[in-house]
Formats: sequence, structure tokens, C-alpha cells
Amino acid sequence: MRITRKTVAGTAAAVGTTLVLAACSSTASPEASGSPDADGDAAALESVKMCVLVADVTSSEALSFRDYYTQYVASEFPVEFVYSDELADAEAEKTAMEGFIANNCEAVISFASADRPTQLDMAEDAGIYYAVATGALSEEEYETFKDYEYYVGAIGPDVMTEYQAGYDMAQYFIGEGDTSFGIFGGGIPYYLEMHIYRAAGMLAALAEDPTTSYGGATEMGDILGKIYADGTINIGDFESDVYELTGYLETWDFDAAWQASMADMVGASPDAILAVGTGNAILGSAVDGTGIQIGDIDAYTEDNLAAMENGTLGYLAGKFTSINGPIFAATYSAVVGEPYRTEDGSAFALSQGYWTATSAEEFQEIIDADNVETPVYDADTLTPFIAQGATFDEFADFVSKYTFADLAG
Amino acid sequence: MTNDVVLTVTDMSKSFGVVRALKNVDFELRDGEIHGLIGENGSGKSTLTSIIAGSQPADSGTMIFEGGPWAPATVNESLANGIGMVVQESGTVPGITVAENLFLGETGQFSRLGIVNRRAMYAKAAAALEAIGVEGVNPAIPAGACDFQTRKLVELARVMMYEPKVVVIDETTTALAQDGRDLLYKAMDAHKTRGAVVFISHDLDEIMSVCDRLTVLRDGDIICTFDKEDFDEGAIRAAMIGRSMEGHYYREDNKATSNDEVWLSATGLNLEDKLKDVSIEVRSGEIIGIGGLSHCGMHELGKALFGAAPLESGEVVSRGVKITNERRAVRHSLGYVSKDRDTESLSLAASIRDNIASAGLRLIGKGRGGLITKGAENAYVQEPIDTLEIKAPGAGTIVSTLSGGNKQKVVFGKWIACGTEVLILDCPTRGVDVGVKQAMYRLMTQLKDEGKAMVLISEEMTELMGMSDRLLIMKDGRVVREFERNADLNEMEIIECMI
Amino acid sequence: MGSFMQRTTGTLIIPVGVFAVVWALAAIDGASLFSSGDSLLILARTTAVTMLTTMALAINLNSGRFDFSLGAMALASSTIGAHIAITYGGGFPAMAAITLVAGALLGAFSGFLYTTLRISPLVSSLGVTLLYEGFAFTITGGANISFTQYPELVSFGKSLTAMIAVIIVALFAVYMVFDRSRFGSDYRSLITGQSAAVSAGVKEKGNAIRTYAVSGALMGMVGLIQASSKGLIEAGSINFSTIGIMFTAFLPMFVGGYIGRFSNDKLGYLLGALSMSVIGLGYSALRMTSAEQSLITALLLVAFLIFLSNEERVTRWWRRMKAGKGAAPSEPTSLESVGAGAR
Amino acid sequence: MHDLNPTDVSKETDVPVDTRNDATAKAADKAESTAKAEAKAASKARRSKLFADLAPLIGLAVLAIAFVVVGTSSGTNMSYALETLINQSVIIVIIATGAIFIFAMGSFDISLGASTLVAAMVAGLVHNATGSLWLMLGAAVLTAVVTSLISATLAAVFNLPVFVTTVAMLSVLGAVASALVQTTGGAQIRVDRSFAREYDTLTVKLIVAAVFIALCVFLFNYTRLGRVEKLIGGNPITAKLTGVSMKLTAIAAFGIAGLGVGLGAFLTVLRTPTLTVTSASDIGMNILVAMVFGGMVISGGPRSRIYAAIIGGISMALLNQTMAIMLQGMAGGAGIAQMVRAVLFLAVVWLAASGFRTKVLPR
Repeated sequence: MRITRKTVAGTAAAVGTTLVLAACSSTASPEASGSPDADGDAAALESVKMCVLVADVTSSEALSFRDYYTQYVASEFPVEFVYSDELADAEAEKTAMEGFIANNCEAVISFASADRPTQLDMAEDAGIYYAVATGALSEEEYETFKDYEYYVGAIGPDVMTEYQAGYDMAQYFIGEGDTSFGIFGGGIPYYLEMHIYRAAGMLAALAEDPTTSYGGATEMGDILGKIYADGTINIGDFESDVYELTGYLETWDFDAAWQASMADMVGASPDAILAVGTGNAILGSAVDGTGIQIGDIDAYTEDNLAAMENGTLGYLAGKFTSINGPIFAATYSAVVGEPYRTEDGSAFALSQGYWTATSAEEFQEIIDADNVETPVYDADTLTPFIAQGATFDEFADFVSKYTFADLAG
Repeated sequence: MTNDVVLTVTDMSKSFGVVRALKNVDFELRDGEIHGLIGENGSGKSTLTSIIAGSQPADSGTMIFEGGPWAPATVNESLANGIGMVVQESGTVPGITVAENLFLGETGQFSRLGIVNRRAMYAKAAAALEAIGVEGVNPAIPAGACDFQTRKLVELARVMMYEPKVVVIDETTTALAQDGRDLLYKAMDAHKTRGAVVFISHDLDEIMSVCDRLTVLRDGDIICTFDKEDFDEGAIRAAMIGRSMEGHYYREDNKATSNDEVWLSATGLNLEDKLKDVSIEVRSGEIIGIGGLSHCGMHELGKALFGAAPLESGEVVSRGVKITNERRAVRHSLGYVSKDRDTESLSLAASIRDNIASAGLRLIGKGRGGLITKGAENAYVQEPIDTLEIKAPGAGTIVSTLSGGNKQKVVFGKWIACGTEVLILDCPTRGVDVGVKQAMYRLMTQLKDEGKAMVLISEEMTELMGMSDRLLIMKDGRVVREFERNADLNEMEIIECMI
Repeated sequence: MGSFMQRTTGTLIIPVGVFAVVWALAAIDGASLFSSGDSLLILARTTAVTMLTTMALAINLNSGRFDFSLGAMALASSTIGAHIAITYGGGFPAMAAITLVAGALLGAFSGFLYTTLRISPLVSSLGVTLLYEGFAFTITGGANISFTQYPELVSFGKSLTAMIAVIIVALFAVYMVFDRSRFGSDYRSLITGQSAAVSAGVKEKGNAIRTYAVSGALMGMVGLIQASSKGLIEAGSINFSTIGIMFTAFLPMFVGGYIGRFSNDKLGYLLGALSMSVIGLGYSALRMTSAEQSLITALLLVAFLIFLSNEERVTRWWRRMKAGKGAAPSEPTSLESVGAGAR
Repeated sequence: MHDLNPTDVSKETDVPVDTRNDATAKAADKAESTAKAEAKAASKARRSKLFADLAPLIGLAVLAIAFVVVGTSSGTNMSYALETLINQSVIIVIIATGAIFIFAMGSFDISLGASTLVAAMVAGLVHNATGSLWLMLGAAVLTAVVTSLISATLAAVFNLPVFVTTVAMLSVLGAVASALVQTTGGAQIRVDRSFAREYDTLTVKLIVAAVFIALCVFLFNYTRLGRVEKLIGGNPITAKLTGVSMKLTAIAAFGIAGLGVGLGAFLTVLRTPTLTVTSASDIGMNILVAMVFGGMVISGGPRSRIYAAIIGGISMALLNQTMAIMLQGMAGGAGIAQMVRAVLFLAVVWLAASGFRTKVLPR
């Protein structure tokens, strides 16, 4: 090819059009609500630019949370939400934080936990508020950061809640008279903390039977210790005269070996498969029609409802769509000058658990009661806690009343 | 032969950039004749025939073929309409069968719904090969499995298959051994009854014995056309070169000379069926010629002497050092000029500078702790560029834009610049025109006088006889005979022991 | 060519050997390869996926064209197919048809870009990968496509017969297209005689685009099978997260190239894929962690490469003698060309 | 993967070359016209070459302008954004610059990202064990160089295609990484934050980058190594027949690349002291894109440029930031951003390759 003006022009055009394309699409952005000069040093009360770190942008749970913020909250309050891309690792988180800071975010709500300490430091250095919306800081992390001026606090299931969720799930199926189980360990080999605690909870529930132990361990601590040591769960180590652990599956590889393991677990046709998460998404189509029931910890989505209707999903512990309302309120309140601090003046660490459904009816009630259009944490519920002089204790109390009965009952 | 004209070319011109490859050429081909085209590389003969055979268009001029206007757009179109060409560089594809080669790009004729009927294809292929007298070649085997000669003949068969009126054969014989040539000659003779042949060759003797008429081109002009009766070597050569060669073309002396010390010695080299127990010695100030048919193993010997062949046994020693690989060879000032210049001796995409410097980077860096500065490099490179008169706008010129002669000069420059003492030259003048050839011969003589040792591997008997102190003839991997340089070497005798 | 015995041995030694070893190892461990009823299905399904991917990789790599975008094409085509089938209905037939057509078109476009821009195919495939990943992401806004509510769309990947049918049809089709058709002989002439073929009037550009289209269609089928076996499509995969699948095709490709010397490389790809799937079953039977698995697979790859290259050295002389297969159509898949294709 | 096959080039210029051949020593006019023709061809080649070399710079300029325009118009904190720019590109630039030594030879290493991760993890473990910055640096470099040399020796000794060897290396290193994490009995390898913050500064980054890049530029442009690598990349056979040792050169190249990876890993630990098996997962492909974006010919050879990595790395960071600003958090924004990236990438490569076209398709 000879280089002609045409070539250059063509290329320039290519570059141009792409940038334009990008520009247009950005203006088409659904989040472009609120006044255009919303960001920057505009008086905070007018409009706040909140940035959200998300490790997962694809799961239906993540998407429903996002819709609650960007469609409901953003329409009820003068706030603009800016979401990060999917954050694979600590590096990606840091990059996203840098972008947020450069673009004058006033607060960061974090759903990404690869490297919280770094996020906290960056926020503190940049002087923007930072809140943890999922999981919680470990003991020593909390001790380190609780006095950070710009650390708002954390609301979400702490590890004990996760442990409890696993425990309750197992208990439910035991109560149903089930004796043979498969376990889906999800991210255990990646040492995903919440998955490990949930699995430990399940095993602990089974181990309440005197003849049952996991490699000799029957107490939470010991079980956790063994899982952490192995980086997996060995069904060989499961001893019991009452229960049967017929299969174990982890990760989401989908390669030959993984499929074979899954087939083994399903093929052993246990009464139920206890999943530490995304159980229905991963195993749903496999157990469909086998009569095996899945116990899952996920979100209240159409897919899960369908699964519960056709009987493959027997138990669901899940976050409800608007569960992140309170942390928004606290963050917003902080940005506009009324941060909640515990009596010793440090950032708060509040825990919230899951809502559970064991039938399509319960499930239906839940999504009727709480959805993006009519969330349980609606504007009226949240407003009193946004710079209205509410005390920390009032707020803590408000957060602690999270059960379905409390909010929708 | 009948005398009616089958093809007339009138006032044809063709230019590439500023170079005028053909200057208002008129050419006439008669029915039933074998018409030779001869001239130095780039005298325009390949350009003329390639236009006739449709591989490129002319800038101006007209062609009349069998009474009608002739302007084929592609080689295949030309072939289909009566003019076919067998080209210089091998046109066969190794990875597909002989049959698929014969019908390259034309397998459609055997396909129904896009699926090829192989039985039919093989049958027709076998027939086509027999038609030119090639026996015992299975059309179902991959062309890559055939020897070079067979592949050439496959190309010939591919053309003949279309029973063209006119066949153009471009320097094909260089690739053929005697039996192959005989097949070719037979095919050409047979074709005379059907039409005409245009035959291009560098080999004056061959062309004179084969052709009925021959036309000499030079610098894109047609100089003159000889009829068989007045073929005269002197006249033809003069017409080719356009001047009587002043000075000697080859070495002036007729005496084998050399210093005493042996600079390169090979003993008992064995390499598969290519080299069988070959031993040679090269002395300082000596040019050893090595000749034979193209597959006699002499090219492998050249590589082996440079440590570049996976020898099964035997060793090569240069001035006390065992040459086990190319690195050692270069470290101990051996140099190797490959017969495949573009693929083995040059980095085409690189500049003249990069190519010449490549063998001497250590020298350039010497005394500077290996630091290679632009200045030092340019100085190092400029000398050979000047002495060899490499014609280019600058040392930064990309080699691929150079002419064959200048490319070869770059290769020589690479080795001379790094002070090579022992030069292994494999067909150093292949595809190089007379002028550069002469320059090369002078250079070799000069190097000889400086006391360098040289191995000259060549398929051109005259060159070997003209340059060598001793001439070794190889056959089937063995050195069969050695000739001492002297005034009355007999070419026939030498060729005898090659075949 | 070698005798019938030699050819049969050369063709079967690897798959049979692999099966024997894996089976023995499993037996020692007291495990069975076919523990669950689904084992055969999985064997067939993973074999199909691996074989298709290997073919898609090989047909371009034979011509020295390296393609990172295989995974992206599988992702994008299945996303398109599923998206349309779910939004506008039409059930599995629609989804299958659309996915395959989309795959072919995406492939053709990739080939078109390469032949028009005339840049290194590897580089253009990098761009194409980004493009198609981004495209799939944009369609769903990054969300996974789940089939929980559309079980009928994913029944296909659960049928043993369907999977076997896919293998047979694909194998036959690819064999006819590349070894028996006019297109195929042009294709093969371009592999080893690019310039000669072009000057003989073979249309290289068109041939390349068609090859890419075939490769795309094959990957479309892969996407379809994976969608139905996973029950979801991870349409949110960006930043080259789709290139992984390509790496699974190397070992079977080399195995196929080796087997091809004795019979036919396409058959070789099937047997290579089969061997890999058996090994996969072995991994699960032996309860290996994914880390151990990837380690072993990698070592196998290196080991086989070393075997190939040295076997090339040792048998160089021998091969010259029986020149028959010296440069057979299947040969380009051997080390040299991959050397050239992906040094 | 030879960008312009020697044979093709000769084909293209065959006939003209032929007709230019006989510059018989005396025929002055002819000689002149030959020289003219070659001069013309050469100057044409030079022009297109120049343009091709400029293309990446043009791209960089365009992106820089776009960045400034978009940034200022959307009230971005430019000074911070600029610092971010360096933070985000420096690691890529360093690793890619080292990698150019591999790619210049026409070799292809896909495992660089994985070895970065492993090196970073080892470095992290060493620091946690010793608390020493220098030991950590040493560990990172040592690990990276060793892994790199393993691929090189494997490929050299058993003459395997480098690419496939590194494909195997990729999964081996992946396995090693997860093994390393397991040693901590936790999800990740954590290096003391305050320590990391102390050294995760522009100064440190710029010093490391400056030193290493200076070294690379020196080796590549002013020593034998760079020249022979380009020679090998241009035509390996010629290189061999010119006395170049493929094995030694390859080992040297991989050594340097390893050094780059080591330094990159070192900075990675400082930047993100929490290392998981997914850390550095993007680096492997990003350095590839960066190099090409910067005008590196992926198949190496005479046109290899040591600066390509710097230009490309910065261009990419600029582009990513610009897109991030423009597509702030819109659903599917990431997808669109990536498509734009793809188009620009192809456009730049296309320009950079212009003037080097051949009759047959490049391979």
C-alpha cells in the first residue's frame, strides 16, 4: 500500500469516529442524571458524585444492586453514581480508585475486597469518604482503620454471618430429613473468605451429630483451620454414621475434569447440594429433573425464582435488592457533613444478614416487597438518616432491623 | 520449418520507474521454429517473454498472435489461449500432490459441487506427464517428495498439457541434469511440429545447438537476430556485451599457484548421501574450484566446510582450529557466500549498513569495550561500499531495493570488511550480470594475490576453468577427479566425468 | 507411506496408550474413569469442543496465521445467538442456526480485516479479540446470559448422540472442505507455495477469508456447545480473558499433526482431542486440583514437543528414505510450521 | 510470523531489479539510470519507512490531545491524572521494553505476565521473611530471570518453538503461583502496607524505569546484542551463516527480558502489596498490545524499535484514562471502551505497517 493523503485521512477519520462514538455513548449513559456540573467543587448538598467499586459486574445480584442505586436512589436523591468496570485484582481496584480520585468523586462505596487496606489509604490520602458495602473488615484491619477520618464504616454480613448462613442452610435440609449431601465449594481454592466460612458452617451443622466429624474437627475453629490448611474440602475426611457426603465440586472451570467432577456429584444423586454461592447458576441446568435440591446463597432474581418454582432450588439465602440502602445513607450523610461515628469516635462496623426463602411463595413475597421500583429501603425510610441529626445508635438500630419481618412484615 | 509468423511484437516498451526494460522492441516468432533469446541478466528477455505470456502488461506496443490481437491479462489466460511459459524459479508447490500442481488453480475442472474427483485428476495428470516422456512419477505423491528435476518437468508438463501453440522456456535447463535436458530438448523438438518455442538460456553452447534462430537483447534493445547458419560464438558474445571485453574476463595466468601453508583442510566428510568420504585441502593464495551437476553434493560441501552441515563423520580444520559450527568459522575468519543469496546471505529488510556490519560487530566494538557508535560503524561500512562500488543512495538503503549485482556486492563486502582469510563461495556469480561478474573475478584474483584461500563452487564450467588453481569434480557426493590449472584444460573431458 | 500396519500403529498408539495409562492410574487409585453415567457424555462433549477448537486453530496456523480471537468468536457468536433466541424466540434451532452463521460471519470479518489491512495476522487477531469481546459485552451490558429459564435452549449439550453427531459431521465436513474440495487444494497450495500459487491465479485473499469463516463457524459450534453445557454464557469476559481456550488446542494439534503423518491430520485432531478428554476424566478420577492439572498438562505439552523435535532429528535420514510423507499436506502442523507460525 | 518474507520482497522487486542488473562497468548512462532507479526506490522506501516510524508517535499525540481535551472539559484533576498515568503505565513500559529483546529476534513470549506474578509473589514472601527491600528486589529479579531462562534453555536446547514453550510455561507458572499462595494458608500474599507505601512513589518508579530503559537502549542500539537480534529477526538463516549463535543470543535476550519482568514485579509488589493468583493477570497481553501500539513489529527484525514499549505503554494509559472519563460508569461502557481500543489499535498498526506491503499476504 502506498501512503497517500487518503490513507492518513482515513485513519484520522477512524480515530475521530471512534472517539465520537465513545463520546456519544457516554452522553447516552444512564447515570448521566443530575446536573452536568454535578461533580467538582459544586456545593455538596446540591449533588454528590459517588463512585462504586465493584469486583463483579456480571452476576444478577450485582446488577440488581446497581439498578437500585442508579435507577432508584439516583432518581430520589441528588446523587450521581459512577461505577467501576469489573475489578479482577488489587491492581484493577487501585487503577479504578485512581480514576475516581482524578475525576473528583466525593465518596467511594466499595464492593471490591481484593485489597481494602490500599483502597482505604488512597481514600484517606485523597480526602474522599470510603464505605464498605459488602463483607467486613477483619478484626485487625478494623483496628487499623477505624480512626481514619474519611472511613465511613462497613455494613454487611461479617464472617460470622456467612458462617451462620451456611449453618442455617445445612440445618434446613437436615430438618427436611435429608442425609446425603454434595457440597459446591465455589472459590474455596482461591481462599475466598466468605465461601470458606459458609462451607465451614455447613460442615459444622452436620457435625452436630455425635458420629459426624470433618477430619476429626467438629467445632467452627477446627473446621476452618482444616479448610484453610487444605485449600479445599476432601470428602474422604468426612466421617459419619448418619450423613453422607457424596460429592464435592469447586471453582468454575467448566473443563473436562471439572465437568466430570460435577457429573460425579450429580450422578451420586444426593438429597441436596449445598452451595456456598452461585449454586443455581452453575449447577441448575445439571440437576434439572434429577430431583436433587440445591441450597444456595445468592440473590433474589428471576432466574432463582424460576429455579425455585421448578423445584431445583430448595433453599435460598440472599441479599435483597435494596440491602445497600443504609450504607448509601451513611456515606451521603458523611459527605454532606454528618458522618456517623461510634461513641469512641471511630468508624462503624455493622452487620446485616440474609433473607431466606424455601418456597416459591416466600420468594415471590420477597421480590414483591423489595424491588428496584418499590424497595424496602425507599427514600422515606432513608431520608431521616441523611444529615437529619440522627445519632449513631439510632442508625445502628435502624440497620440491625434488616429481617423480612422487620422491613416488609 | 514453415515460415509463416505466429507471433509478432511491434514497438513494445516497458519501464520500471526510471529504468526502461524494453525500448520499442520488435520481435517475430515463426511457426515451427525454436527461437533462442540471449542476453545478459536484465537485458530485457525475461521482461519480453513475461509480457508475451501474460504475467505483466506492456506500457506500449502491440502483439499479434495467430492473426489476432494478443494482450493476455494473466498467465493462465495466456496459457488457455495458446502461449505457455515455464519460468526460471521453481513454480511448483511442495505441499500438494504432483497432480494438484499440474492443475494448480484449475482443479475446478474436476470438481462437482466444489468436491474434486481425484481419480479423474490423477489419470489426466499421469497422461500429461507421459506426453512429455516422464515415466514412473506417481501423480498422487506430494511434489515436495520429488527431486528438483522432476518438479521442473512437472512444470513443463503443466504447460504442455494445454497444447499451447507457443511455449516459452526461460532458463529452465540450469536446473536440469543431462537426462532432464534431453527430455526437454525432445519435448521442444516434438513441439516444433505443433508450433513454436521461445528458448531462453545463458548457456551459449546449448542455445546454439538447440535453436534455429536466436535473438540477442541488450539494455532493452533487440540488437540482432542470427539464423542458424551464421551462428558464431564470437559475434554473438560481442553482440551481447556490446563491446569486446577489454582486459581478461577471468584470470590472466594459466598456472596453478599458491603458498605452501594449508589454511583449510577437510578429511573424510560424510553427510547422508550428499557427501561420501570427501577430503580436500586449500592453501593460502589458492582458489579451489569445485564443479559438478547441481545435486552432486558440492553445495553441501560448501556448507560443511563452514561448519554449517550436520556431518556424520569427518572434520574440518582451518589453521589449526577445528571448525565445528558457523560461529567458530567466523571467529577464525572464514566466510561463506551462499548460492541462495536472498534467503541465506542477506537480511533483505535491513539496510546495507546492517548487512555489511553484521559479520564484524566485534571488530567495530573493539577497543571501545564493545560500544558500537554510528561513526565507527559507518566508517567500517563505507570502505567496502567504496571499494566494491556498491551503487546506492546511502548505506541506509534497504537491501531489498538493490539489484542482484549490488546485493551480491553487499554479501562480499560483509566478508571482506571483517578481514576474512578463507572464503567459501557457492555460485557467487549466480544471477549477476557480466559487469559485476568481471568485478567479482578481479576481486577474487586480488584476494588470491593477498594470500587468501578461496573455495569456488560453481555450476558454470567456464568460470571454474577460468578461476581455479585446482578444479575438483564431484559426482554423487564423491570427488571423482582433480584437474590442475593449465592452458589446455579440455571442457568436454571435465563434463564427461561429471555425468 | 509405510505399510498398513505401520500406519495403523502410528495412528492409534497415542490415544490407546493414553487411555491405557490413565485407566491404569485410576485403577491403582481405586477410581473408575466412567464412574458416573454422564462420563460418556462429558467425554464426547469435551472431545467435540477440543476437536473443533483444534481444527479452528490449525487450519489458520498451517498457513502461518496465528489467531488469538478463537475464544472471542465463540463468545460473541453464542452471545448473539442466545440473545436473539431469548429475545425473539425461535427456540434451540434458531439459536443454533444464528450462532453458527454469526460465527462464520465473525470469522469472515476477521479474515477481511486481516486481508484488507494486510498486517501480521497475529496482530490483527489481537485487535479482533478486543473487538469481539467488547461487542459481546456491549450486547448484554456485561451480564451473564443464564438459561435457567430456557432449559429447552440447552438440552442439546446434554445429549450424547448430539455430541457424537457433532463430532462426525464436523470431522467429515472439515475433511471434505480441506482435503477433497477445490477450495481445499487451493488452500493447501497456498500453505507451502504462497507465491507460486498466487502467480498461478489462486485467489489468496478470498481463500484466507473463507478459511477464517470456517474457523469462525467451528468456534460458533464450540460456543453453542459450551453455552448449553454450562447453562450460561459469560458475556462479560473482556481484557483478553477469552484467549485461554486457544491454549487447550496446542497439545491436540501437535498430536494431530503427528498422527496425520500416518493417516490424516483431521482424524489426528479428533484422536488428539479424545486423548485430552480421557486425561481430563483421569484428573477428576484422581481428584487433582486445577493447579496440579494445569501443571501436568503443561509438562505433557513440553514432553511431547521435545519428543517431536528430537524424533525429527533422529528420523531425518529415515524420513528422507521414505520420502512419501516428507511434505505431506498434514506435515505443516508439525513443529517446523508452528515454529514459523508462532516462533 | 515473518513480517515480510524475504522471498516476497524480492518477488515484488524482481523484474525491475532484473532490468536494472547490467550496469556494465563502462556503460555510464545505464549505471546512472540504475543508480537513479535505486535512489528512487530507496527514497520511496525511506519515505514510507519514516512515515511508518512516525505513525505510533502520531497516535500518541492524538491520544494526548484527546486526553487533555476530554479531561479538562469534564473537570478532571489533571495533575493527579498525570501522576496516575505514570503509575499505570510504568510497569507495563518496563516489562515491555525488556520483552522487546525477545520479540526483536522474532520470538514470542506469552508467559511474561505469569512470570511477573510469580516473581512478585516470591519477592513478597522474601520481604515478609526478611523485611529487607533489597532482598525483595533481588528475589524478584532472580526469580524472573531464572523463569525466563528456563523457557529460553528449553527452547534452545531442544529447539522447540519459543511460543509454544512459553504457552506451557504459562500454565506451569500459574500452578506455581497458586502453590505459593497456599504456603501462606490464606487467600493472598500480603506485604506490609506501610512499607509498600513508603517506596511506592513516583521517584522510585521513575528511577527504576530510567535506569532499566537506559540499559536497554544502550544494549539494543549500541552493542552487538541488539544488532544480532535484529539480524536474527530479519533472517535467522543468514544470521546463523554469519556466525551468530542463536542459543547464546536467545539466552541473553531472555535474561534481559527477565530482568525487566523482575523490576516490574518489584514495582508491582510496592503498588499492590496484596497479591492473589489473579494479580498481574492483564500484564501478559497488555505488554503485547503496548509494544505493537508503539510500533514494534511483532515478528521482530530490522524494524524493531526499543522505544516502542514506551510510546505504546503511555499511549495505552492515555487511551484507557480518556475512555474511562468519557464512559464514566455507563452499563456496557467497558465493552465500548474496549471496542474503541481495538479500532485505534488496528488503525495504528495498519499505519505502522504501511509501505511494507507485499504481493502475498503477510504471515
